[in-house]
Amino acid sequence: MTKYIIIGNSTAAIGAIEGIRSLDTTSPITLFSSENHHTYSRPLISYLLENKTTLEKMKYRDDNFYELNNVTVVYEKIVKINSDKKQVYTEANKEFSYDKLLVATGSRPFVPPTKGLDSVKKYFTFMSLDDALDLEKVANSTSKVLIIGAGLIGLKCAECLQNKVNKITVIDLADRILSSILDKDASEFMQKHLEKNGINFILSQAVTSFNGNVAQIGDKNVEFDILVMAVGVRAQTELIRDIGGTVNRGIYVDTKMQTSIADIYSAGDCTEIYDISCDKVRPLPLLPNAYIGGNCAGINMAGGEMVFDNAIPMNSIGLFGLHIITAGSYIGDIKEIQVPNGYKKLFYQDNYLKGYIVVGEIERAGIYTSLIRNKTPLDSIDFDLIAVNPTLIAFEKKVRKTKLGGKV
Amino acid sequence: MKRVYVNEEWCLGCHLCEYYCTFANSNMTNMAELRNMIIRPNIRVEENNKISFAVSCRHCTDPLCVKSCLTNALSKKDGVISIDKDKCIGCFTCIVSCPYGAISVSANDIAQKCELCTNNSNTSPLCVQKCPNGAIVYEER
Amino acid sequence: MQREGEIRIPSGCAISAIFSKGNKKVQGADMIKSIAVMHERSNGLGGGFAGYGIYPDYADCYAFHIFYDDKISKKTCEEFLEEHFDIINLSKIPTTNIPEITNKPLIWRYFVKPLSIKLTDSQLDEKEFVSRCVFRINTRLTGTYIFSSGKNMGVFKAVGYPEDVGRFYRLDDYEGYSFTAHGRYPTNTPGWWGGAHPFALLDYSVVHNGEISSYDANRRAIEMYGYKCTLQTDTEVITYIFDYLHRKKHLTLDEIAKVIAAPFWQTIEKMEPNEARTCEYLRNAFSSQLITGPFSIIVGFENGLMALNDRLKLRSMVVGEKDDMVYIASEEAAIRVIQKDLDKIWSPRGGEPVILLREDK
Amino acid sequence: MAINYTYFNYEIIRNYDRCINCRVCERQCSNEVHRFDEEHNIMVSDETKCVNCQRCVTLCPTRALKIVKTNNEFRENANWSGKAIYKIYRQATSGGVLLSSMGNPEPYPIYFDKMLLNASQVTNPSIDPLREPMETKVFLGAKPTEIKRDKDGKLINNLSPHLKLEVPMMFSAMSYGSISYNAHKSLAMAAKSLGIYYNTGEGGLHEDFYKYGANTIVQVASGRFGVHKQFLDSGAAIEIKIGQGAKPGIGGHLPGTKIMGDVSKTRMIPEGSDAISPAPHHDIYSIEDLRQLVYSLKTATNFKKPVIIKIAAVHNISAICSGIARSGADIIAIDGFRGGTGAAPTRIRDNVGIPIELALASVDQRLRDEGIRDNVSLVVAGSIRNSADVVKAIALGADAVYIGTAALLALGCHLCRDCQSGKCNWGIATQDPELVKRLNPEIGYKRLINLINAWQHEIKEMIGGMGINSIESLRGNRLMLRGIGLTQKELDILGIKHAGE
Repeated sequence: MTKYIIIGNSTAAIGAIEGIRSLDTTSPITLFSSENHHTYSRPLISYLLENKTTLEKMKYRDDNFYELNNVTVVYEKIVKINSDKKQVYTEANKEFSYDKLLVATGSRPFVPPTKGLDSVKKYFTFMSLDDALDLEKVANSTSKVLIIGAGLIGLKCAECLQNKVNKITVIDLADRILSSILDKDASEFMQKHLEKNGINFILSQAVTSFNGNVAQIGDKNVEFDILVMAVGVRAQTELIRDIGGTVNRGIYVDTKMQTSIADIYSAGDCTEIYDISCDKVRPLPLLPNAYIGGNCAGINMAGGEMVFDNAIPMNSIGLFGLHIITAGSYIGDIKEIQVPNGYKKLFYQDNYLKGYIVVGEIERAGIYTSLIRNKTPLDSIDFDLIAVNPTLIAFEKKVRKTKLGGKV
Repeated sequence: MKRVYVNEEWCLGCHLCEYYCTFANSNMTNMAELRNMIIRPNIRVEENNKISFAVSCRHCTDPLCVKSCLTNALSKKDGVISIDKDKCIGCFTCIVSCPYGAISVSANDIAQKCELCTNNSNTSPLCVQKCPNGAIVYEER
Repeated sequence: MQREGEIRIPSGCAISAIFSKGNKKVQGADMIKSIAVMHERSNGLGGGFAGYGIYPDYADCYAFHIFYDDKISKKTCEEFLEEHFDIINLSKIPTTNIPEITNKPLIWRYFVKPLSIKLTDSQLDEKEFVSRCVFRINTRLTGTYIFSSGKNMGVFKAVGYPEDVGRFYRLDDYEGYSFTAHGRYPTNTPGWWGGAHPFALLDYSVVHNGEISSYDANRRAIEMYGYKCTLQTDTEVITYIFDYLHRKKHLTLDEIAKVIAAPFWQTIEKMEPNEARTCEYLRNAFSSQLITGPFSIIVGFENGLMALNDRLKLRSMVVGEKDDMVYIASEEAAIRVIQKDLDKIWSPRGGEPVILLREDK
Repeated sequence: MAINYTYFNYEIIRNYDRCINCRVCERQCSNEVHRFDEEHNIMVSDETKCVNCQRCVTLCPTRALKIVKTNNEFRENANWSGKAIYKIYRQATSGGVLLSSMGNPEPYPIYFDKMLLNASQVTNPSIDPLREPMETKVFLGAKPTEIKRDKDGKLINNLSPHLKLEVPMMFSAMSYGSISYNAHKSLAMAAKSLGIYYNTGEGGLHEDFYKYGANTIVQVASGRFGVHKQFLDSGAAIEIKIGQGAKPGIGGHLPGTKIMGDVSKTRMIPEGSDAISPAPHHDIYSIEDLRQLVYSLKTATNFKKPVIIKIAAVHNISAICSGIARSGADIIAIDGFRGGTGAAPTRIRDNVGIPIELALASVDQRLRDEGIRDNVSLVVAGSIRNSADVVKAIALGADAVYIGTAALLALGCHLCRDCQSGKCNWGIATQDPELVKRLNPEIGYKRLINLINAWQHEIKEMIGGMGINSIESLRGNRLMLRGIGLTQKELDILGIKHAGE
């Protein structure tokens, strides 16, 4: 009998529960959620505003999930851990003890300190369900929206507000949109597409100051009714940092998702993790990694043997009907493929595929992902063929045989 | 568990599997209704200088697509990975993660994949039943 | 209507036999009594008997029983016999005229020995010489038919019910170590004396009940070995097969059973290897002598008797024993009527031969 | 040539209400009959190339296709049929010998269809194969002339080498080269699991198939292709092919285009060179020469293997067979004039030889008359089309039959009779790897097994009905046959009575 405590109620937490229950079906699991919602899928908040989904469908697991998995949910925030006593404490200073603990606190929006920000009546972030619901309340056909940050969050936000509001302007310090996942050409391609759909961009600039509902950007002023801060996110690492656990840009974890402190595991956006595509340790705040990491942590917490050692960045994002798929890192040599009303670039270095960007024709792109993830030597496949068109024929006969004739 | 396996040695590249798959997953009563239709099968034939074989979902033991699914639309029950069309919002994270390229975009812009004909009126995968040369089989391995 | 021999005549029947392993004598009268019980199994179109050990005084002569249509036939035949044989004795076969037996031919009996010059000229063994002469006569000389040609044995047959035939031939006057009897039920025939059973060649005589499906396969095979199936009856072909396997190929009686009523392959597979090899050999080497279809036969020969059913036992046949006497018949009643208390009575399985030999021999 | 006299036989009817442009017809037609017209987005066809192999019809998922005989006609002429005229045009254009394949298709009498079988009623019982054992095992080979016993009287096995068949059917000679690797493999696998034999034909034996040797008859023909010690030793029996029913009196010709890779290796001739088997064996100009070859082959294999002589049914067949039966051969295989082939001059295929039924009847009787029927077993071939043909052949006197065309049909052949083109769409009579792969032996051999099993069931039913429970009691049992609509002469030759007699 092991007492499990999980701090957090999102993807990594669910992954952990399913991991634990795959080995230990009886021991009690207590889960702490700072948000007062059944577990839901964060990336869906923009779809919610577009009415492409509903609160019901947004649920990341069915209503009876906790019950089925015998999980006690406590809708309270954990503020402190005592790793010697093996206890955690709520704001109300209630104590709960654990044998194995998972910290899956995720990340929070980063709001850069800007002059006069306090003069803005209300600004929004776009991370949580509550954020989205608040935003929905105020947005109307006359609203002028200013979004700070042309990253995934900012643009998804822009997309979902587009039909609801009067005007949307997105500003970013970088010289291009989606700078974290696209290279220059790709972002230009994408920018054109977004502009066609009525999004305005101000790039290579920042808000120098706010004055009420006016933002000063360089020498001109931009009025707005709604301000959305989508500059980026920061891992929530305090709980571990406070008790002296190793923390950099995120909580440090080994390949078993264990922190530097005994019996404490961590997974999801709050961690940093080894990215094999560029062999650097860095936060990879992406849902698939959160689940896989959480699941791996759960299995190890329950005494199983599991490692998560092939994490890479993976993104699939659709904006105004145009799909982008990217994975890995954009380093090494480039192979660019011309595709009709789309875009494709492969990045490879010393015989391995490192990353790729595909815009438009996204089908079967996962085959590229697997090349990166499995570190497939490019000279073992027909790279020219696969570059043009992701296909299994590019692999050697014997590999094909196991892929298609073997149990996988 | 029984899975669909293909043997390129016997694949004739006739593409019949694609048409039968489309038919199986349509609600047509007569295959001729495929006339003048762009088909979107869950099994696709790959061809390159005289090599050909069909590819469909391998129903992996450790399915990345299910783990990556944003909405829990993809799930695995008794070894069969199925998709809840109602939940899928077409983010296509599954497409990024599937190493076989076995998940594709449906007519209404969400993900679609082979469910071994458990989701239609056929008793076993129609592509297997109709393969003229036993290149596609449905068996335990 | 075609005469027997010009057309194949299938027929059902009744058969019966009495055999003495020891020195006890078997009476012709008993044989009649037994076959008479099975009256219903015949239809009056043929009956007959074979008796063994009935001519002790002429034991070393071939006893030819011959039907003649007329005097001319008799004359020609006797000329032939004179040429090839030394005729020790000749006489009419004694008969009693009775209303039940009509239009009888001339019935003569000759006790003969092959002329040694002729025999040496022919470069054949004695029996082969005799059998060839018999075939010559039966096939070449019209109006003449040798229906019995063995040593110290004789066949008595006619158109009629067997019991009447017995009376007609005064069978009560004969005694020997073995008798067989036959009542015939041909499905279509004008009925001809020669066509009645037993059918005999040399000392082999066969009574048979059944209709064999392998007939033409057997016939065409046996005719290749110099036999002529002039009557086209099962009994005839069975007799020749028996003669071929026993006299010419020297197979043991047991081996003969394994040929004509061969064990099924599924049975052979279960046998111990040596026996299985023998059976496979016999089935391979003599595949054309396999007899299929229903039959129960009793084959008489010098000092012995063999009864056999087809391998599916599609015809009835029971065997009873009392001391050193053995009784065989289509129906048990036919045995009980002449021997009330039996030591033992049983029904042989299909293909399982009953082989009887005289002890002192 | 100014005028194209091409006169095509077929019309392809495509039901456009059903055609879904899946293009399977196009992809599967090696004759390039079908084509997708991008511009108008429809399938079109060029009928002149169609050989009516039915591949497209069979695979069309919506049954949108059918192939019909064209009703385009020359002016009516009872003497000069359209076919006759067309052939003239062809030869006037090509100057060549007309070639065709498979068996004689002309409307000569089929005697099997003029014979009826017997069944038991009342006087003896028919036997139910579902309840009683019903035996179909046969041995092929000479029967011993005398019985030998050891000192303690036990029988000595003095049987000459023989073949043991679980059913009286074998797959007749079809060479690797004339048919594909996969076709050969299917036959080999089927023969093995059925406990019967298949025949290499004159093409040697592919190294992969030596493992089926126990069920293989290796053939030695006039070209001696692929013949060597190991080849002879590998088989269960050796067949000397003198002639074949489809082309009696002439040799074989496998075009160089089919002599590629393994085929050339197996035949032991250079790639691309035509494989031409001479008309006669040039070491057999008379019966005594045959005897020599029989004994050289027997010596070469230590008298361990039965030798089969295969000949075409020709006019004086029974005299020839009586000679062969005295030549030391163990089995005679007679191939009737309907026998198939991979390629034969049309005029020869359609005009030379005699029907197998008559040949068999007279040979069997002749050998019996001469008392030498036991010297040999008789195997007959040349269009055994169903189990009833098998029963009739055995009742006439055959020990077993060879089936060729029927086996190919089981493998998918549709008798388009265009084998000589090498473009067989069914992967049978071709060496093109793309076409060969269309025949998956795993499927093919099961279909062959099904066919033989089905025939075996039917044979059991038929002989059971006759009251026979072992096939050897049927052999030569001509009373089980009656003729229908035959002349007295035909009846005499067949040695059977007319129905009603």
